[in-house]
Amino acid sequence: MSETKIGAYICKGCGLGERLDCDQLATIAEREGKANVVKQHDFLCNADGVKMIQDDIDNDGVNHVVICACSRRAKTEAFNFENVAISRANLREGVIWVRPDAEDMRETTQEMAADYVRMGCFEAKFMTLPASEQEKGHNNRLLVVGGGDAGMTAALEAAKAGYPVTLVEKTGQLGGSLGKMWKDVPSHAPYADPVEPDVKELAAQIEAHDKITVHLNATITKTSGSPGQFSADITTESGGTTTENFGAIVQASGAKSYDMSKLPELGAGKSPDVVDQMGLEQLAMEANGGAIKRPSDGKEISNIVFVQCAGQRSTKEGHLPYCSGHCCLTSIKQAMYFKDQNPSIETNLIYTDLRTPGAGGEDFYRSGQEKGIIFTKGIVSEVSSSGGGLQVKYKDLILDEDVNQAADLVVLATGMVPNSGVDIEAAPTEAEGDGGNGASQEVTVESILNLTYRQGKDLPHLKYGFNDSHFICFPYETRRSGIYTCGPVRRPMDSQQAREDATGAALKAIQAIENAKLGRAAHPRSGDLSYPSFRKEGCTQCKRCTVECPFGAIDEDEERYPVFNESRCRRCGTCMGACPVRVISFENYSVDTVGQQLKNVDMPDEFDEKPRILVLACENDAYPALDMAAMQGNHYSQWARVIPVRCLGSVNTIWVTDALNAGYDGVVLMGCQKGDDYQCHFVKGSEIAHERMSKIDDTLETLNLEKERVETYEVAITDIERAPRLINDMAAAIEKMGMSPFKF
Amino acid sequence: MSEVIATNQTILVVGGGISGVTAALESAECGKQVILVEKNPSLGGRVSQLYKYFPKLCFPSCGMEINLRRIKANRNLQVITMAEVSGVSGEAGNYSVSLKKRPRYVNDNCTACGECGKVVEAEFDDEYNYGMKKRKGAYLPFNMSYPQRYVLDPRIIGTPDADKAKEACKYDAIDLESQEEEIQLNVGAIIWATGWRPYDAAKIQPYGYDRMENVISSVEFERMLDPFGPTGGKILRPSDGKEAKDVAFIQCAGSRDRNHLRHCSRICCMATLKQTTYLREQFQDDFKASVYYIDIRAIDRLDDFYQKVQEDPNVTFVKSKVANITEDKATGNPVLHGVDTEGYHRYSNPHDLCVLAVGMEPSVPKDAFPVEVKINESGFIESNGSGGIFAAGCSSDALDVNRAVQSATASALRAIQVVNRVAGTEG
Amino acid sequence: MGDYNTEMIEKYRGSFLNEVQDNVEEGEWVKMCMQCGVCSGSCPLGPYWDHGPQEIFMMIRAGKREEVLKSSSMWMCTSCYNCIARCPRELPITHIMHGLAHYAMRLGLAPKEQPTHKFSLIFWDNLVKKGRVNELKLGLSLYFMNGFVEGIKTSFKMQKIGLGMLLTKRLNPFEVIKGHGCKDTKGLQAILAKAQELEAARVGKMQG
Amino acid sequence: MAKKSYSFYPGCSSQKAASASNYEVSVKSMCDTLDIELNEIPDWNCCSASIGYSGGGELPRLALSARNMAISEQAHPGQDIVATCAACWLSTKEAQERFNQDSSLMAEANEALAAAGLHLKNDKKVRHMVEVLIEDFGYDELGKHVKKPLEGMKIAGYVGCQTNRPFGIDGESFENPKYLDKLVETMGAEPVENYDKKVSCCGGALAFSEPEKSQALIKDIIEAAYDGGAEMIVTPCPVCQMNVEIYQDQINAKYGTKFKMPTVYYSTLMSVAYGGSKKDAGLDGQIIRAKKLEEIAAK
Repeated sequence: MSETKIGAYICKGCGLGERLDCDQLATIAEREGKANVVKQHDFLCNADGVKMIQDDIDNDGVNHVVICACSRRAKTEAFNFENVAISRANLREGVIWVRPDAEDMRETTQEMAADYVRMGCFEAKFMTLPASEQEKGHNNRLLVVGGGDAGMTAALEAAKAGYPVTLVEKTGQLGGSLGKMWKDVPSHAPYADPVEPDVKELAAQIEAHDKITVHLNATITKTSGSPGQFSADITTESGGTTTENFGAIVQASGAKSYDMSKLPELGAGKSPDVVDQMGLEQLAMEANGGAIKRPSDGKEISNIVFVQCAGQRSTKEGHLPYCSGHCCLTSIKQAMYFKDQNPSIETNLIYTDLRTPGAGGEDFYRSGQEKGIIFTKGIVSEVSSSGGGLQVKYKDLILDEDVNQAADLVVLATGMVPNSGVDIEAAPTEAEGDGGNGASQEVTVESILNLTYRQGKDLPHLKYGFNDSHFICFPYETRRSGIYTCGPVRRPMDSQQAREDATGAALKAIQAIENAKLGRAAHPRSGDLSYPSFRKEGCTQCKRCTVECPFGAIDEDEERYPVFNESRCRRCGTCMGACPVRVISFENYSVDTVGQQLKNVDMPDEFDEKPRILVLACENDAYPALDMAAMQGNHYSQWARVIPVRCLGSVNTIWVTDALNAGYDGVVLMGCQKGDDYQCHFVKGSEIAHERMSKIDDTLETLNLEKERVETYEVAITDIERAPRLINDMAAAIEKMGMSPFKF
Repeated sequence: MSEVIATNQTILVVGGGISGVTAALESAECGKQVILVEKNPSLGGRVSQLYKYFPKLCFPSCGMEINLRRIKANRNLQVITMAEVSGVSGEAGNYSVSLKKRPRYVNDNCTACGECGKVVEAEFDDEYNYGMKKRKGAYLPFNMSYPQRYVLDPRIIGTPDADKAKEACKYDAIDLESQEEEIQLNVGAIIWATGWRPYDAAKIQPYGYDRMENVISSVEFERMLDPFGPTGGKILRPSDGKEAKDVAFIQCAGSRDRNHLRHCSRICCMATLKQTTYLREQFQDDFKASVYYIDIRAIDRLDDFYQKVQEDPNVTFVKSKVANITEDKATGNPVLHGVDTEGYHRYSNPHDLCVLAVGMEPSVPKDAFPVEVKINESGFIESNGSGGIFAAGCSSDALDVNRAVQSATASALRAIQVVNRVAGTEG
Repeated sequence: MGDYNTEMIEKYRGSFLNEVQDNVEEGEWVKMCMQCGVCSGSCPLGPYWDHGPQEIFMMIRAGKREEVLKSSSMWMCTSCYNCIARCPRELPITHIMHGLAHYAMRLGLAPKEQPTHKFSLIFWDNLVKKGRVNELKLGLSLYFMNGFVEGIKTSFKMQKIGLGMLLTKRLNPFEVIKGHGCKDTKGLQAILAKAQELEAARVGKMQG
Repeated sequence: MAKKSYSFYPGCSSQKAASASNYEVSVKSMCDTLDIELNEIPDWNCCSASIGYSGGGELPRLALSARNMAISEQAHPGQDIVATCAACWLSTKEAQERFNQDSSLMAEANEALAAAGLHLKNDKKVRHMVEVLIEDFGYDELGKHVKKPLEGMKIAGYVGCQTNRPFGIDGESFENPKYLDKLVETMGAEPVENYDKKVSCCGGALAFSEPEKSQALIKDIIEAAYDGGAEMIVTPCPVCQMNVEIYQDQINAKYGTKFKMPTVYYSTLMSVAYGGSKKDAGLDGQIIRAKKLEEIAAK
């Protein structure tokens, strides 16, 4: 890019002209901000104003634009110039809307505006236009791991969109769990009877599809690379390994049935006539449409009890704390196997909450009732065999009495356990430790993907071993860019949901491929072309960046230097915040773009009694909250200087120490909620920042400053009244503590 | 919104709620041309009227901010607000669509400075607050409205208020002459994401929503928690503005009921469990919540949220469909009558406030759908994959936000399959 | 009647639900109940039922034959139709209750001393005889249905009302002798006889 | 308006010298004013109300209604069946519905009817008198005939059960039907707004067999009327009328109340408002005299 030419444009609209001395601001932009072109406009965002700027870009070589007008969140489309670095000095929401329009306030309000103009100019000066030059991955083949209902659907849907797919299935055939079922729950009206599972149909389509390659009896023994350029070793049972390249990966490794031998009280293992749902499917398969016979003696079955939530929704040791979602519908379906065969067979389904949601669910429930399935709200305490039959002991919650019912067969709805591979975040001790039923299977888990990533072999688990996203609004958020999970490995679900989920995951995989081609970041900074670069000379191989990256985007080379995988990077800047020697930066967001802003705030000397408060606010939550406070006319201290940051995780403690050294009287950091229900959209950023800041006290001590001068808060986007209050609290605290001695 | 560029490789998304916005963004971020049509003046839809999401108790506006940033940053995506689909013809890969666009009377010169709102006097029921509050005749629908542009209520057009607004605007952003527009589009695929509306609680006669002030709907309860909402964020009962600390929640209010909605609306149980946490948030230990239910449907991982609420000693669960509600004339308390079916115990319980967990009614024009699609008895579109029209979110089934977004993402791929076929980009 | 009962027990060994489906008016609806309890909660005499409709439905599924058929609950139905109006599953509950009462009566299990049971029988006989209800006879027989002494007491209690009705010509003492009625009582009785026969046959068919 | 003719099913209680004979008297005078011709179904029989179920099974009970409908079809072709008694209307309308739903039931009914040489086509509308007034005339038309507006009277419209559930009148809500209030208003009186026992049950036939339980219900109904400031209750149903009117002394004795609430039929009000005499309106049939109405009638 040619030499930097800064154009600063000052808007006089929305009352800026009346409230501020714009000529003075122009002078500041020119003299202090070193802007090469400075212009004022009555109404900068209208066609004429925008044209004025575009002309300077086209004819005058302006390549760094400073918009001194409203918040970066407003009029974004109007000020969206291509191929130039843009910074926004927020004079409206950041200054005149948060300050009273009073004569005696004019001076401080003007100072605020002046500082933002300076800050804007220096931010722009130290920005370079992101030109994603890293060598991009162009591979557009999908790897789908798992050949069950979800995996097959993902493969087919992607192929239908024109993308080649390699499908890897561990067993000898496609179909997964659903393939082992006699019938499926209907996914379209009428929701009345069990239907043929679609797996055979899907398998046939897959075999017929020229874009899909299938590897049976195969697993993934090594995965490396990044979106657009993954490389995976596919190893077959026989031991042969082929290495293939992929653009993106969909993990549909499914779930297994809960180990019912943990439920002896419910007769599991004690009698062959106590089966789990998959066990019943097997009996149905064997009966092949004929009467289902009793395992123990092949006798006709005339009386079946279905026990819902067996070992589920329970905090008991070794039980599943969650609900597996599909079991109610599945048991109804299975009871229908019998009722459709012979209506006189008694089927009693014992439940605590019958969970058949949606349009289809409730219809299917009604259909079950029409077929004569008996539904009993109750809790089963014991299943025992007695004289050739079974005895089910349960409490009928409606009739409020204990019941002993004889049964030929008992079906336990035991739920599912995800095949999510190694829990890379579990403390290794835990894995073996607590010698418990729960952990026992974790000891022997094999990895699904065998990632070569610095942070571990598999995708991080969210909860209960499921690979789900933590975000309500973004169910496909992944902490391993380009790798998406779907189906029961993600969350307990039935086949209909799994197919829908798989289709979504395929879309995200395709999107990752398209993004990689252009070097674009994925959500939440969609389209961001910048990427982190680092000065190897300065690096001390401290590994903080590789450890802290919430997305495991950074590996290490032989010499322990970080290796950035750009297309895995989500541009949150946590690495930048982590780096003690400040060698990591982005073109348009760096230690300097922020550092220079806070350095170039005009710092009055101690006796002016004009403190300065540096506010570093998360651009997605705290900053909008302050904007909306401004829209609502909530005022805050004229001493505040607010700088939006990509994520609090990107805040390098050097900024705080620099600020304090430069004479700021207080620093307020605003990030998102951390902890289990974290709201940080870069997952760990806020948490890491809080961690770092907890250590800042030492720094303050060495400077011997009160530690109240630095505060770190969790601020939500809805804290429209609270966010300004936090700033004012700091102003008040400073008033008590007095000015910082570090002013020159 | 003068010229709209669209080809038979364009994807049209109908509905600007979280499902529509997601479908539009996911397609656009795959490099597709997308047009997003919303009938209201702002994107955001139903979720923008919620206080928190279950089970994380995080704020919908947080996700909306991210999505708005994605929209602003994406050049493949055009947003058209205040417009509705009036006709569709053609087939997959080649639909011609006509839109009716209502006048906003405010052009994109608007800087949202708010001067017009200050001078206009006329006030109307605020749709965003389900009419629990008034708003000006010139208004920004809500804090995070996108586009961030004011709207003039058509009812002030031709009144002095309209002229006042026009005078107040320094940027001549107000155009009182603007008329309804007809927009013709050619698109390849259509994603239908028109979402849902809360079931009309007044139709559930035994609960007297239309006769008793202190019987409200669950969506109205959500609005109470908004600091800028009708009660300034306080849980107050309508009759006397007194704090409602003893609140009854009635599940399946209109759902799972052949007299109303035959389907289970899925979200209501979790929504109620979530709302009990609002009470604890506001009154700490000084509250009582009673949940009257048939089955608590806290599906899959969400069940642990149910378990957490069950541990709250101030929340009780009664397995009972409330028979009817009467009003205690003296106190204004709604009195719930029914039978706790677990052991058959009859009750007549007075509460400060009763919240009806109203069901989800799909906003799908069942009998007037512009083109042939399969709609099931409950009014949801059963997108069978054929053709070029795909339902997303709550047009396809009663879904929570998370599932609606999954469904929207899936629908994006289905639409892309169609336009890719058109583009012949296979292979 | 008693033997009919044992016959039924034989036929439906184990499944009271099936027995109800086959033999009770609208009985096939019982299995559709989802135990929400809105019926029990809506019943004006609810507090006097040993078991509300929803509970009765669960008892039927649980095979509590005696308890259900011998209970006085169904006889508490005032036919107000609240339950039908509110049932989310559209069960014709009022009719099922009448049906159960009738079936209990046929099996000889209905509580002998249950006043509504008696009144209902008297009412039916009363109308079958003449095709129309003769209120005075109905009233008198009603007062005496609990035996003579009780009857005297009741009629004394009701005397004032009776008198009022008399004075306002809403009760005619001569009815005891003359009274209302259809002309074609023969025809009517023939119709009812045939209907009874057909119903019995239908029930038989279902069992066979 | 031209004369309107209907096939009329009076029902047992409306017979001469029966409990609701005064109802039929007032209906007659109301119909004269409105030029309604009521042709009584020849030799009609009892509907078994909702109480015959112990002795009579489903089919026999349906057969009773079938006979009435069949005779009506013969005698009054093309005329809707109109009942003034709620129970009669309900039983007949329900029978009609069951026959429509279940053709085998219909066949059986006809087999039974055949025993008396009758046959049912089931092609008639079965209506309550109130439906006729509202649907075939409408409140405005009904208002036109008012000669003596019932000014200054406040009346509680007690709808009760069987004209309301399960079918309802004029598509109104089960919980808060307004048609009686509208009729009251049309006749120039003031209805009691939100009369909260409007659709509560009076015990129906159980007033005989379970007097204490029923009277407890009746007490609430009357009390609520007083609370609403009513000086009179109006109803569309003979059983309601009787139960609410005749037990007031016993209730007073038991609960120490001082009830003396006249309870009349909508037709009583209309007959008086239309200028009918005390006798025309069947007011002499009131056990608790409706003095205010008598005064107006005497004017």
